[in-house]
Amino acid sequence: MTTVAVKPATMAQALTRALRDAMAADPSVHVMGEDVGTLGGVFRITDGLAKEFGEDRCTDTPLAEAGILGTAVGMAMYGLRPVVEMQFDAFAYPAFEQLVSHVAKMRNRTRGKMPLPLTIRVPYGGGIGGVEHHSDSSEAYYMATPGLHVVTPATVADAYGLLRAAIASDDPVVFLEPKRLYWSKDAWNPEEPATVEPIGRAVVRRSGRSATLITYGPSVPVCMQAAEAARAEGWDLEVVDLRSLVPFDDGTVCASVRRTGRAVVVHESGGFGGPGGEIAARVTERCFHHLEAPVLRVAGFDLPYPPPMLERHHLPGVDRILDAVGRLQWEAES
Amino acid sequence: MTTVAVKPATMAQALTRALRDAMAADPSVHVMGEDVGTLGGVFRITDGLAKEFGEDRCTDTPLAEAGILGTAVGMAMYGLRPVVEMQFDAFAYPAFEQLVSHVAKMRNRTRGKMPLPLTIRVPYGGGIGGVEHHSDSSEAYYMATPGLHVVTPATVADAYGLLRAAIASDDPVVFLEPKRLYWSKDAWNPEEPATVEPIGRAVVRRSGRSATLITYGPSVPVCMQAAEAARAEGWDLEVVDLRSLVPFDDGTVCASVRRTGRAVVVHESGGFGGPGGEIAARVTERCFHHLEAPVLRVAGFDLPYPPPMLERHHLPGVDRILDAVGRLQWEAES
Amino acid sequence: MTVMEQRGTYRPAPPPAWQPRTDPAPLLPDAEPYRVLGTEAAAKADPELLRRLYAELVKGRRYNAQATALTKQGRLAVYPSSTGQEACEVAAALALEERDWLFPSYRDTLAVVARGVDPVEALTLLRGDWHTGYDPYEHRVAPLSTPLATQLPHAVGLAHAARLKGDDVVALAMVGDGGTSEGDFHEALNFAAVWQAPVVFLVQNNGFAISVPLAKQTAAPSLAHKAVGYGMPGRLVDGNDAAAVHEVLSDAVRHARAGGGPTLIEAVTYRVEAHTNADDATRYRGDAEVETWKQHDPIALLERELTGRGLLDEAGAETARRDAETMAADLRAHMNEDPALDPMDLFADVYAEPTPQLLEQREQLRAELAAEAEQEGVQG
Amino acid sequence: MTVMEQRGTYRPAPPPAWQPRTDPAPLLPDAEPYRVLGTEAAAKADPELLRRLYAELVKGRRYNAQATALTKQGRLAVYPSSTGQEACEVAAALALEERDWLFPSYRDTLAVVARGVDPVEALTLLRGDWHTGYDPYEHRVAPLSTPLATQLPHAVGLAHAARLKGDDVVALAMVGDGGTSEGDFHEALNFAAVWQAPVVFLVQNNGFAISVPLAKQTAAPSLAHKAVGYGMPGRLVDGNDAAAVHEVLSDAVRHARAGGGPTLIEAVTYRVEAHTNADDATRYRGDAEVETWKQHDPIALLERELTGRGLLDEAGAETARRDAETMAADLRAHMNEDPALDPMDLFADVYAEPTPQLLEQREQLRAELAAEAEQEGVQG
Ligand SMILES: Cc1ncc(C[n+]2csc(CCOP(=O)(O)OP(=O)(O)O)c2C)c(N)n1
Ligand SMILES: Cc1ncc(C[n+]2csc(CCOP(=O)(O)OP(=O)(O)O)c2C)c(N)n1
Ligand SMILES: [Mg+2]
Ligand SMILES: [Mg+2]
Repeated sequence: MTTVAVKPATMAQALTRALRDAMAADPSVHVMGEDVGTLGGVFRITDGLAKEFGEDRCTDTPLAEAGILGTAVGMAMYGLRPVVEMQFDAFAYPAFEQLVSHVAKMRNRTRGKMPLPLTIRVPYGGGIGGVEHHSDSSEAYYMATPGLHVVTPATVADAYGLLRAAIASDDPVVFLEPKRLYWSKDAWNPEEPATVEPIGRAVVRRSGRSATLITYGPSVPVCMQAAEAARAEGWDLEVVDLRSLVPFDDGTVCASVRRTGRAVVVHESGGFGGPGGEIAARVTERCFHHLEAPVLRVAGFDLPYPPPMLERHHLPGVDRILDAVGRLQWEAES
Repeated sequence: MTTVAVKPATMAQALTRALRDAMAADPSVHVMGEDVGTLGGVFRITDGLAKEFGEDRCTDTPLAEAGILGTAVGMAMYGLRPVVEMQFDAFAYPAFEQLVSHVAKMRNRTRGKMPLPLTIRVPYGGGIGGVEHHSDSSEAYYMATPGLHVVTPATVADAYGLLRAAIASDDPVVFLEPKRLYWSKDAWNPEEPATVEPIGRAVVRRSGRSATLITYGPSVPVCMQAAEAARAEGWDLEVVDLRSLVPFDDGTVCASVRRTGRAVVVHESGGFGGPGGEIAARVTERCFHHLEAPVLRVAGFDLPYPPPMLERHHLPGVDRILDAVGRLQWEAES
Repeated sequence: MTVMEQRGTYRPAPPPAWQPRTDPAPLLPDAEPYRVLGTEAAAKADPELLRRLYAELVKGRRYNAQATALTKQGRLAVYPSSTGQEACEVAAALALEERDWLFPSYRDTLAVVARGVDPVEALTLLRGDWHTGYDPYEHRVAPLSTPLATQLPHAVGLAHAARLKGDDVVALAMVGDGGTSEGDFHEALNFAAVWQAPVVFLVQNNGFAISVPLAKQTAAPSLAHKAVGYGMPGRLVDGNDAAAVHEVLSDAVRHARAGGGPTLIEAVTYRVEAHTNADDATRYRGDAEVETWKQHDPIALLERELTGRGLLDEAGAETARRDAETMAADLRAHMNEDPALDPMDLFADVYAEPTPQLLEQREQLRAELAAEAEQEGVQG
Repeated sequence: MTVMEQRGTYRPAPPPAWQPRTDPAPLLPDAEPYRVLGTEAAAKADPELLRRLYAELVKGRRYNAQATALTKQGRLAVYPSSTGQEACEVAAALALEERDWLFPSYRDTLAVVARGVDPVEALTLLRGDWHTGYDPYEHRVAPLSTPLATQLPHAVGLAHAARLKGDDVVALAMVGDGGTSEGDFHEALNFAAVWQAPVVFLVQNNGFAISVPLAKQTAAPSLAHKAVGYGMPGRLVDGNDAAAVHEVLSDAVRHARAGGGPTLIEAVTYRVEAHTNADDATRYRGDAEVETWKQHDPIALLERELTGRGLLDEAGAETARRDAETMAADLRAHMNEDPALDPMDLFADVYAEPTPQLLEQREQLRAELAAEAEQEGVQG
């Protein structure tokens, strides 16, 4: 990978660029959703696309999520590659039947005759001071729906690479965008967007020997901070960014846990029935005899997402993560 | 508990009786859904209720699940206790937004001022030779939604007791009825329906010392069969019927696993992101040092529910369960 | 400007943005369902078309009877018969050009077959060996849709996509009276009208959604009256009058093809049989109603027209019946063969490439099947 | 009977089940939005009502301005202003009796306050200390609804339940033009009509759903034309004419109360401000359009009527303004106080009884907060 001089870009910019490059590269890519055209989306991710590619390629739809996803299914049936924007996570729920009963199943129903190359972009998670229904984390629903890929970037470069990969995929991809990282910046060269990440590979964001933090999306930066803070406690934490929840990269995750012998899964989605259960269970199945302690989970509480003034108590932060690390039965060591 | 002479009854009959008794006991209980009135429901669970209580108490609604659940919310707001029937599991998806954004949240949104005493009956699971969209298991979606209770009976007596408890609950309950057990029979005295089970308690259906099968709903009888068959292999299996997925009875489950030291979670819902992950993870968190082997999971495959002629390959059966039991690292014993 | 200064400057005007953008009058349906057979309009109908419709109706009814019989014999998991509704089924298929698309619901096997799909493949779903038995692209027929009304937005999206690509394609989407209550019906019609997509929506109002009669489904003057609320024309047609349904559908298809946008058509018909073989219709309706409708049978209606005009004699009717019998015998023969099943197919098309997790599960099943086979070998 | 024997017996008849059950004509809206101010109808309007409306409009506008200012000061998380739409907001509240229910959307804080809810509690959601700040049962006002159109079926269910219980209660549900595209709108209206529930649906067509203009939302002649498709009357009203909105709403409420069933009302109005403080309206609309609408301002319209008829003088207007200022000062004062927050409340009302799991989590948070406090104590 040859990288030239890079400058800081936001995740939002990288996503916009990914859409633009995908549309330029392939005339069958169509962007659609509420306010994605003239306005450029409420988060401005589709900014400029309607102007550059015309309203037929970047379309303001009527306000109806089942209709958006349902018509996108029809468009995909006819060979287009729709990229649908759901305005907020909770506003994707009206489209749930289309998603589960058609999007996820169509390839299988038709013995592969009718694949649906569809990308569903969903801004998810909290931490932006949103009022109710604006901060849900719904990845558990998508993970439990076979037939979908579920992908989520945590870095500016991945936002670009994974979104390109999602659009290029011949299968439906739920592309979860961590709202509160939209404005996160990173050194990234938008003029040379470099690699398109393959879907399904986790990455070790930070190497360490004491324990592994397994995480994704909005919780990746928090885990990185926790790993920094943990040094003071004498822990050298490894951080694995899953990037793809489906398919799940057992290889990378288990290699790390086998090395460290301890793991904490971190996400802001509710704990009970959340992604962490699956992750902890499968890591334990595969690495049982390498584990010095049970795989612990740090997650949002099991309650409706709190109002803005209380959300900081809900979101897993550095202290809560370190607290869990502290409960990894270090006594056994000594 | 004084029980008189009992005769066999089906789970369907017990459910009907529970609805009837609840309606007779409390005039605020209203049954509503597609075909629940004149027809008595496609599974005949509401048979006779419209005749006995009138169409205002047992109402054939227009064909629109979000409308059914949404109007039920309004009725509950006004002090009624609606009992909604979703015709099949997959046909509850159109109501997903109402369920997640309102039903599950209303009490919390209003600081307890506006509770929603709502029961949502959902026939779930496969094994009945249903064509596509008629055999989904969607409990993972409901488990991941804080604010809902999720309950599922496996016996005739529990069908009665838990449904009465669900209707009596001041919180919304998703009441999952295992379709293929509708016609299962059991000695039960419909004239003295006896105990209303409290929600949230698991029960040990069969005691054993070798390992624990943790299961619920349609998989309970399969696990009982597996436990019988296991005797030939020298295993004495304990079977725990969860009955309530939310709240989760950690006490009963963990007491069993601590006793046996080994556990397999069994359900027919897809494995990945399914209930088993949560269950395995929380058991492991709580019983790590009692475990001789990782908690294993036997579940449906991670694919859209198969067509009738292939479903038997998908559903966890006795062999697949015993196979998992066999992988519980018995070598360590010897 | 103070309140006082404003005095006298007051010139009322309507709210500035208000102009009705569409004249509602032409969008409203006629008060009576449109009919051709037995009216003067019948004289203008193409005899060839009428004969073709007749042959297809007879075949369709026979197909329904055969499929129902196969259900009783355990050869099909379930069959929702369209007996009594054959005029809608057949006209829907015949009103389309080959390049057009059909979006059927679970009751529309006849339309699927009339469109050219292999009669056995059309039954795969209901037999239960797979979900969709035919290649949707071969005859441009979407999978039979079970979740009600969900196929309607698909039709809109496909029609819209074709138009964007400059292709001359119309999509015809079928739905029942019950299905019109679903949100997806509403959203699909609205998208279609806003996009002026070349779609035709055909509602078969057969009086019932399983046990629920129309009166509990809607309070509207007619289902066709829903059209004006989307800004598209609504048409009401006698759904048992094959010539009328064909004409109204063809007009709507032409209209859509010419860039005129979508149309909503309500065909008034009746489900003569139970909802499916699993249903007991006596629980919710009397024989008298069914009998009344049998007097208005689509085949009889067309037969009378044809015979009255000397377009069909006993020999012609006999030929139609014989062709139908041949089809039925063929269907029976094929359906009595056990379908070839490979459990490994379960894993084949979940994704373009199976995930590592699915590969593991496939191996697990393979091992189980091998063990099973071995077991049987030992026992056998 | 063979084909031949049937000859001559053919007497065409319409399909037996067909009778239009409702006459569509009275359900259709007039071609022009109904208006009172500046027309002859104004003479019949109750002067007291007009003065009351005026005072409320002035207060409402001031409330919007104050809330918007509080947003800029960081005292509110977000505020969707209804400036320009005050006539709809106020009339909706005043058309109801105390025993009736209001189902507002997120933009309808003014209606909520006009109904009697404490102005500070009405802002709890938008301030961000809790989701719903008021007790819905105190003034019979449902929580402000964010997921679009989802409140409509609630209104139907509540009205239906009240009717079943024999209570004289009407529910008024508010929704935007964009919200009419959602499936829940369709399902709610259909249920209401089938059940003849005492509900009034008020659509504030303010021209936009965030950036999306009405023309991309619907192709209908008007949103009120959707009513006929459900078998309920549709009414079109000038949404900036407070007297007209009040009259049309009151008629519909009376109609519902009398057992006449639901009504759909489209009030044509305009969102003068951006969607919320977070929105930049210049990205999708020009000043000219906004200016045109400002010429049709609801307060100015009513003011002209009142002054023209000598019902309002400068002193009266001044009083209204002063009352509004008092309210605003009061609101400002209260909103500048930090709300009392207890993180433990997070766990209080998830269920009637917290689950064992939630109790564990509550203890975890309690310990964290204690540790935090200790930490601060050490540092402080
Ligand atoms: C979303 C959804 N809800 C419920 C069902 C169950 N169901 C199957 S057919 C049917 C009645 C459909 O009636 P209608 O639309 O009039 O079609 P018809 O059966 O009369 O052809 C129902 C309720 C379903 N298939 N999909
Ligand atoms: C189900 C759902 N989808 C999307 C949104 C995001 N959203 C909030 S307001 C809005 C526009 C609503 O427009 P309209 O109904 O006309 O009401 P207005 O804002 O004009 O009052 C959108 C898309 C939402 N709140 N709910
Ligand atoms: Mg029907
Ligand atoms: Mg609007």
